[in-house]
Amino acid sequence: MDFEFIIDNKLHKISLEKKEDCFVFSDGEKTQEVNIKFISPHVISVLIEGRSYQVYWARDKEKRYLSLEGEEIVVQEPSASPEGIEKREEKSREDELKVKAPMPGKVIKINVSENEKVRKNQTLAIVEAMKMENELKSTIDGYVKKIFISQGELVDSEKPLIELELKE
Amino acid sequence: MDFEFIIDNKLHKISLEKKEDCFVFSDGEKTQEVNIKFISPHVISVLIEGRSYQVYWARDKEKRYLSLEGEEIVVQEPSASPEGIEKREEKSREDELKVKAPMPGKVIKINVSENEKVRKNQTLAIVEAMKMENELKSTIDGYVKKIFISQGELVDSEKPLIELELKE
Amino acid sequence: MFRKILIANRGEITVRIIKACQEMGISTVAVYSEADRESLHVQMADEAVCIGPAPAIESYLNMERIIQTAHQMKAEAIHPGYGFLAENADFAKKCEQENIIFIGPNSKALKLVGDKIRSRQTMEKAGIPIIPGMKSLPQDISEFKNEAQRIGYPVMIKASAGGGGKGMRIVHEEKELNPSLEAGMREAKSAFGDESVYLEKFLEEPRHVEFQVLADNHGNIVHLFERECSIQRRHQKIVEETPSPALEPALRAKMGETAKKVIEVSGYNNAGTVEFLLDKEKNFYFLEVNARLQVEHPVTELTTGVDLVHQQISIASGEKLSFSQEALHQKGHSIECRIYAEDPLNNFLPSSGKVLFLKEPIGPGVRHDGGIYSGCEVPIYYDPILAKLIVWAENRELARQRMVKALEDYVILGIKTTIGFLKDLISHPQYKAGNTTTGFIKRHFGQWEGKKKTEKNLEVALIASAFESLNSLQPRRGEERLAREMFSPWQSLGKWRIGGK
Amino acid sequence: MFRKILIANRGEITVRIIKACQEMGISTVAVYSEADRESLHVQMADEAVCIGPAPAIESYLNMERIIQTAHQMKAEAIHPGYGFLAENADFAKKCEQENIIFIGPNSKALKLVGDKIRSRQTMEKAGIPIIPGMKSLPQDISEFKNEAQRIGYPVMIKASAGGGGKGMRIVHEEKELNPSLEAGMREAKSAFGDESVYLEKFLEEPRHVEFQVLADNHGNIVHLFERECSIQRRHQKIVEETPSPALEPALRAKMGETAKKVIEVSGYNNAGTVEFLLDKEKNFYFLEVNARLQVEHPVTELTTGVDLVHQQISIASGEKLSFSQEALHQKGHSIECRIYAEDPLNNFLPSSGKVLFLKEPIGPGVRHDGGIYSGCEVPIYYDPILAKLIVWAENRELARQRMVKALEDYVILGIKTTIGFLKDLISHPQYKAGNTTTGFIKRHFGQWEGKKKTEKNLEVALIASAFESLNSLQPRRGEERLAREMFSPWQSLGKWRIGGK
Repeated sequence: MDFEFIIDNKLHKISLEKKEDCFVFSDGEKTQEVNIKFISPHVISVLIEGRSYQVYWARDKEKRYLSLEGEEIVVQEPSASPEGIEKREEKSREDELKVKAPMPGKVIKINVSENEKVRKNQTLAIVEAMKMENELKSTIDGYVKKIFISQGELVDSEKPLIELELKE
Repeated sequence: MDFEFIIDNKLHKISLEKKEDCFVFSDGEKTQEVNIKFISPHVISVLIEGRSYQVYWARDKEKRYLSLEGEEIVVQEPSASPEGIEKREEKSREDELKVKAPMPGKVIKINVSENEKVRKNQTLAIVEAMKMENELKSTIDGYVKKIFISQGELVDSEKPLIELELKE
Repeated sequence: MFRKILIANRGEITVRIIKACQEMGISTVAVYSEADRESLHVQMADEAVCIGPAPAIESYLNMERIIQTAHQMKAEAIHPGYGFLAENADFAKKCEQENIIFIGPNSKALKLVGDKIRSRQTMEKAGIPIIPGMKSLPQDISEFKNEAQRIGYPVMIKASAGGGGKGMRIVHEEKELNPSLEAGMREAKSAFGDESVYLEKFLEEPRHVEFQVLADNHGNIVHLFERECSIQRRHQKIVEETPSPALEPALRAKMGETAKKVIEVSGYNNAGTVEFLLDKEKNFYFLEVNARLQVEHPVTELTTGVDLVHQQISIASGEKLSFSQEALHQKGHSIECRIYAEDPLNNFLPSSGKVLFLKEPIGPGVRHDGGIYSGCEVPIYYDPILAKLIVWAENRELARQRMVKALEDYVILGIKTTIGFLKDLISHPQYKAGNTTTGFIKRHFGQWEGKKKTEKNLEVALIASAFESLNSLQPRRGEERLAREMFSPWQSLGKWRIGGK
Repeated sequence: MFRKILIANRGEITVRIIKACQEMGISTVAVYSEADRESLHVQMADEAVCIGPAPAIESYLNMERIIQTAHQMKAEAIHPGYGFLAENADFAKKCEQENIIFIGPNSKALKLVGDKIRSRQTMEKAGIPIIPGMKSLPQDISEFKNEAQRIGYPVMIKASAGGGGKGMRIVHEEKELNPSLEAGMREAKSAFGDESVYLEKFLEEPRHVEFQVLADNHGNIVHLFERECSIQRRHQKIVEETPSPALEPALRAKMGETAKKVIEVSGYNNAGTVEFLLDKEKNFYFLEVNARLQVEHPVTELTTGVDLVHQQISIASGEKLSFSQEALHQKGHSIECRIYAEDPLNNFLPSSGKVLFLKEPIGPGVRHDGGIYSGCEVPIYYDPILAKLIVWAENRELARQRMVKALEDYVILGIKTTIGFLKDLISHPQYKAGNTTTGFIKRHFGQWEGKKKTEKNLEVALIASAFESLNSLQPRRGEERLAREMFSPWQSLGKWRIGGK
């Protein structure tokens, strides 16, 4: 069966087929036999040419978190994200103008007001989480278009808190 | 909801009902509120009158294995065993005449033959598992009625290996 | 000895204290906020009482409620852990008034050492070397400006009431002074409920060397040698070790005696830590007393064989120290790494959420003091420390290698942690060489971008993902049964075959 | 130093050795039988090769196959662990011939100490005290009868080729002699591939005290003090500790020197253990040399700070011992409990099957050397040891309390284990008092029936079962979705509400 996975924004196309007691893996260039077992719900054991890999994995929504040999690898499926990778990149340029909280927390200070002129790296607001203050900084030279939050509000990391506008 | 459980061959009838944020437990004599949470698939946290219990549990067929405060408790449901408790006790007297392997293993020696007279505690056969020899001993003074096994055979712990007969 | 102790804290330190109590045959009462019903400390304690909503100020910092709970549960003593109320002299005093034993120093000593300004005055008077800086708490914001000019930039803003890097700011030039003061005061207020800050001369790249001290209620004081805690980020220690690569026996003895003098002068009892800065010329300056059990206490335990929590409890119950200074020796080497829920690739932003899977490293010479489990939620409300990984080995290099391996064996999936960063740090040639100063992170890890993934690991990740997809695709044609079986612990997952075989 | 080592074993000891290799930067090759594809050692090693079917004789005892695998994988050395080929002089010799380093003694010394009869002769000649008994291997079954009469009943039948209680039988009167010989020989054959047995005088209730020794390839020999292993069942050690409550410094020194002499006389190198019996009058008798890493080696590691597996590997690679006898000291106290898959309530019958859930105890001073995980299968083919729980504390009583607590924290569900039995044993007043002899179990635990369950725990078990039933009943009306969610790690199980809320 063919699979597509995204790791670090790079698309990988591979295939894995069952063959008797083992599996056959191909990445388009080379093909090899691998021995794979579910060891327990969060552990997969992979043997390739005698090499033994213990893969820990867990899933959160569309993301697979894997850990092997002390290295963490996040694997996503292209179908899981509504847009393709290219589209997402376009979108991220748009997103740049929307300032989001880096993590869920509490807004403890808003340093700007709507329509105010801002410089790149200027502090727009301060969000506190886990007792650490984190400054939200402007990504551009421009203007504050809209402020969606108020001081003391608990915010998530998904929604934009402040929207910016490029200087014309 | 009412429940029946068997622990150490004793039947317990209890009820547990959801009530707002907690549960109400009754064993027929007393009734009390308890706070219960699934902490992870194998851990249940129980708070009763401020006392905190961390209950580890797992299931194997009809048996629930629980561990709390370092004590292991096996809980069964009456419906899970085809006969009631009393019937099972009757049956166990019958079972006494059927000699079973105490654990899965390999028959390495059979010391008796069919129709042979045996004394209580006489060694009937030897089964090896995990490098330990275990002697199967006669539970009665009587005769060997039937031998179901042969030397070298791998045996399970469920089926009778030798059947005995009481001396008349 | 006590029959029952309430622990006014959460997380790994509460778990650590509960274990010590269990070994000593003492019952434990956990308190928890509404966000912590499912926390490990609640499950492990003998009794557990909810003391309020998630924000610490309404729960773990709620003195009245905690004292009332201690009375209600008939706890004879309160162990405050670290952070929260641990260095709050008012709380210690309230306990004394309410006839509850506070497992820590007496409130008078706590008040003295907790007031960084007053303690600096006291120490200077006693002939203990201190860093140039403010000797009284400023009345006016302009005093900061004058003092900074007097001692010269860079200067350090520090919270008078606390430690742990909270409220600290380095100021390199005058125009940074006001915003840094504001932020420092806000943080201090939020962390300790007291916004007082003061200024000190900022020493360039010193080592941070502290001495663990135990003082019983009968005037006996011993030190348990040093811990070097120079590896810091945002003035927060992240790696600690003992012995310090920088100390020779003579200097160690001298600093140890100075630490004992600090404790004596302060009228301090129970466990405490005397912090020093050590400059390049090996001059040392008294910094402050940390009047609590330290996060990094395990490295001292592993090298001296003394259980500091047992000692804290014994001392609080009135027992005399059972050993003298001469009986104490350092053996081998110990290193601790603090595991934080932070994203090292994104400016160390805190990372809350669900720990989807945890595998704690275990093995000879490896200790893991943790407050988490597979499936737990890491709330946004509290300090992002998840656990501490501590190793011991015969010498520093063996301990270092063991730590590298233990970090590699450590799996936390679902939230960002500092594990990968720490592995690189411990593997760094300058760490290996023992060249550790407070500037270490900035100098060597200012631009850390993580390791490039190896090709082979990428390939195995793809294979495992495809394998797992094959299995999760199966359910689309028989989904319910298979999903149920996968969950069912009584299914032999290991023997589970793919492809309908 | 080696680049790559093959470990010819399975279970906890293989995991232990892999960890040591990883710390030392050495690659590891695991070998496994068809029953062990999913075993922990296969997952942890860098490379893993299947060497045959489940029965040990066709896999873990298959010398040719193992040596061939070492060549194929380019391993320079083989670590045999304990059991299997660890004390097989033929195997050691084959390794020598094949230019593979056997991590253990040279084959000549191994042959000598492995032959219990010849080593008794050698030791007697060298003036080492030995127990009365056979000095040559009997040619005829009647010799056993004569020898038993000469030294007087009770006598002990012992396997010439092995240790670990396998093949051992105590014979109290003549009519028991023949059946016991038969059983002993069968067990010896099955365990070591050699049915030779011999007789020794059986001492009543002695203590079993052994000394750990290290000898490099350059003639340097040190001992690392004693381990007391008196608590035995079926001649199998189950609890070990150090220091022994029975030794005074002078006796310890004398026995230690004797142990070194045994090693010297045998021309022995690498790690070994010299076993003694100590009678009530504190006379000691040489018993045998265990020519391998012992199951109980961790208690020595925790009290001396020396990593014995590291030492084994260093010595095998030709390095000199880096410390002298004078540099070695015992610190604190350590106890080990062996965790077996056996049912203490049913005559300690082995219990194979699936470990449905495992929670390893962790905490300060607690070490767990295990070969199992949640979900693993315990096969019927091999020794029933699952893991070892080891604690260290400042003194014996603190270590004992820590062990009791660690055993309480230890959860293995699904198969029978000795955990509950061990907890009662460690809690016994006579164990607390240090009155440990080889008759301890028979005397105090002959009729062990387990503890009566406390009423409260029964009640909580019922509540938890009912709660779990409520949850598993839910699926009857929506079974698939819920079962799937329960398995799904990304579902917030913690926040999961009951009753459709």
